[in-house]
Amino acid sequence: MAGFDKRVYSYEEAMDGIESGMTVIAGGFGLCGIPENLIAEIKRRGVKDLTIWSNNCGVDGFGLGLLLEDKQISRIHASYVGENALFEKQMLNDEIEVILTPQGTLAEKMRAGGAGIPAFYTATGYGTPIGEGKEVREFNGRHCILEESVVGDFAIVKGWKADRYGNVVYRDTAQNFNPMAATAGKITVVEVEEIVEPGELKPDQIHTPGIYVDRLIQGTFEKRIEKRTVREG
Amino acid sequence: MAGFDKRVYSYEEAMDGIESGMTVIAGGFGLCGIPENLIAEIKRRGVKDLTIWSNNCGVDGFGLGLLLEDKQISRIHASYVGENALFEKQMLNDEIEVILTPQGTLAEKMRAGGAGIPAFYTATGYGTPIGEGKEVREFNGRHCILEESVVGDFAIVKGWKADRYGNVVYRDTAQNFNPMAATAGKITVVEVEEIVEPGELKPDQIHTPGIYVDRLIQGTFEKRIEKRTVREG
Amino acid sequence: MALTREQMAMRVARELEDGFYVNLGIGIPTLVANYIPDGIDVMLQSENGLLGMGRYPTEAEVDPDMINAGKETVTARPGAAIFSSGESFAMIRGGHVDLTVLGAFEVDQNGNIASWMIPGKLIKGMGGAMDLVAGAENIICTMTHASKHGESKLLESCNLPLTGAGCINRVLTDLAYLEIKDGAFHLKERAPGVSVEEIKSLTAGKLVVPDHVPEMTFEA
Amino acid sequence: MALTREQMAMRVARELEDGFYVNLGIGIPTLVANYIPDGIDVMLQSENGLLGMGRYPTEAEVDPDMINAGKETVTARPGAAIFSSGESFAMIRGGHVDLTVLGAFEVDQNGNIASWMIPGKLIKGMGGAMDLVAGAENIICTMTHASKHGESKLLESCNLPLTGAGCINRVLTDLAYLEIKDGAFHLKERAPGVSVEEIKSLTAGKLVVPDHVPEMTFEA
Repeated sequence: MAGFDKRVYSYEEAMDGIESGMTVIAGGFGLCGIPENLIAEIKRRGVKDLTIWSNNCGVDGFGLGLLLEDKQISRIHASYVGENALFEKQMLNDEIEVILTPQGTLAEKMRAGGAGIPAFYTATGYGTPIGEGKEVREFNGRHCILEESVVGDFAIVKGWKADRYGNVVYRDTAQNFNPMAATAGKITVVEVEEIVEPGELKPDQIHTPGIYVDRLIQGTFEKRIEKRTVREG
Repeated sequence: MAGFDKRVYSYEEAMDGIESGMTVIAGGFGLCGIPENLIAEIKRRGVKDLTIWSNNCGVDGFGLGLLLEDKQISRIHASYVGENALFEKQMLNDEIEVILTPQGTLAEKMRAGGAGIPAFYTATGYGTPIGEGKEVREFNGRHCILEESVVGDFAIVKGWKADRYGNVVYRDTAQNFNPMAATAGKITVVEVEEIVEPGELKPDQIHTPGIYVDRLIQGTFEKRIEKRTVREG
Repeated sequence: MALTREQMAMRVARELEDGFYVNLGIGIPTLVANYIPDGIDVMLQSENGLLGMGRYPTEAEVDPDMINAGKETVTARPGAAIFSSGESFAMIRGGHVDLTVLGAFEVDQNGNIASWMIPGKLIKGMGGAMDLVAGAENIICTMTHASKHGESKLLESCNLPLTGAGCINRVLTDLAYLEIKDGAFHLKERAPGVSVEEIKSLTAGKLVVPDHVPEMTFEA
Repeated sequence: MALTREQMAMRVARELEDGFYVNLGIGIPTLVANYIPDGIDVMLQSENGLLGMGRYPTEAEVDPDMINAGKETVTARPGAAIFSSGESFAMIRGGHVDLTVLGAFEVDQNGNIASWMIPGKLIKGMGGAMDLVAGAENIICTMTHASKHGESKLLESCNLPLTGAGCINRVLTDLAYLEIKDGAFHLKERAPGVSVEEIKSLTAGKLVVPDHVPEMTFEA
């Protein structure tokens, strides 16, 4: 009896079923709270022509940047794509299509996708290149544009702790896009640092309820720091 | 220096500025997690012609039901209005206007209002009386209706613990509509069972960040139970 | 013999699969929780913000902060999650609940359901029903096949104001288990001792009857 | 004398009020945090999901799970709240942040701002800037008044693709502090030793100059 035990025991199993041409929604902000090992597994599999939804695209050689090395990404919806020389090169050569999306709209598109809201209006982007070609409507005297939501074939998520039912808790600012991504995958895969027994997480303190989670794997993480800023202390 | 200290020390101060004709968004589901004392203060003040947004309207003599006694509510947006004889009477006599709203749409209207989303599409209510007169649009083969969001003059909220900055944690299913309501008030007033020092609540475990909270008061609560169901134990 | 309420709940419970997240409406649907088959684990979702609803509390466990969508005091099972109404309906609207069971006044051959409003009678509200029927892909309606006066509730087209349009795919009545597809009710099973003819006579909507209609069986 | 970056940050900091929730962009806006006036408490919002950003960590405190929107390692002050990007932008889009300070390439007399894209140059993305300018009611732009070649950045109409339309109401340049309203820049203060004439000559958009334009003062 499997019941609600979402655990899998290999990254191969975790990403089973991912194919070229699929849409993948990824949690993470910069290199913080990214599903490192799930990304590495996608690289290992060599699937191509992926459409990625993620705030950033990692850096050269780490995070989603890894998927650029073998040109696995055809299209990316992101708010910021700096800090990545290979990315710039592929963008300038039209080897990758970049759909720049305001950060809040990106988060809301994922949240809405998971929540069964197919589209919403927002003032963000009105009057800018982002609003071009989109329906404009005025609400309470403000011009807003219509934005559609997204659901991915896969969502890949990095949590801190989870129970085996897939109830997930994030740690500090490693939360970022992960809770929204987790709701928006047809198959949602979560990797965490620790798996605990059901009942160990306080029910009213769970960030991502297990209903959203299809597969859960415990991993070890490099957690690379992008900008180490310190004070004398 | 007041800084971020949101505490007030009387219910009179907590509801200062509420006037007849205003819109009030209330947390709570049934009698669970309702801002009992803030409601009682609204009753005491005798303001009239209120527009209420709340899932229910309490029961006779408790919760929002109190505001029916002196006919303080002109209009209510709610998903369920049973369990209340006085309410039924006022509804049948056209003394109160009831805008029945699907429960999820009601929650989403509050959440969207607080989040600066003026309107969203949902399949909920399409083809029913709720969809009448609303714009219909098809997304991914499904008919959806356009629903507008709400912002109230006041939001009244019941929390469990808060720090004086107004960071709030809810307890168990007393959470319900409270987090959405908290975001959707021009003035958001939260009453809690306990006020703790800043730093005592874990930052990544806060349900309602203090930025949404204008006033905070510590109270004592009756917490009436609507349907006491027990098993032999 | 028409099914009892308990038998209806038992029959619905056979549709449960291991690992299903299930929302049970008030009435007969609630009883389904009592008949979950051995070896099957389901997680009950309550739309006020509880995933993993447990048993009723003992007197000592009663907690006013712990209720279900029917406003009854409940408990949470280990591994439950509790969240806001906004999150709860994100789950429901987003199609994450595997099965919804709810009652109805009428359903029709196109999957429309009317369950919340009888014009001229007092309206108490739809609660979460409209969200549930719009969000779930897998819905079972439990209802009596006909009124006490013998008027069918399985119609060509609902007469009452709808709760949702084109969203119901399965109906369990006290007389039969039916699937709705391609604009018709498809008779799948009949209650013990109930004839196909009786079901035909009490079904106003288009009914498709296969050559063999198995009889439901219930252990004593 | 044109203001230094530090002086610009100091001048902006005077706009802070006790109890303000503030979002500071990258560059000069970030420096504002160093000049918060005595007796005033502000809470810094970082759009990756942190309300109550603290100082940079000591070496011992560095935590890869604790960064700001500039991806720098940071700390949280006591009473901070940490949440998802969705919640963070709900806050921003919903107008709950009291003041946003951000840089720009150009602003114009109608409050339009261009800050994220120079056609022909590499585009790195708008990050959260479009959400911030659309959501905040109170925005200060910090920028140099003109390019190194003497071309004004305070225009009749922005030339570059916009970040937001009609959303900027205050600009602090290295030469002046101005308000934008009714389709014009209103000169409020000038940098020490900078003449009204110089400001006029470097402002391409419509400029309204009152009889007296006070000079900013900075303590040594």
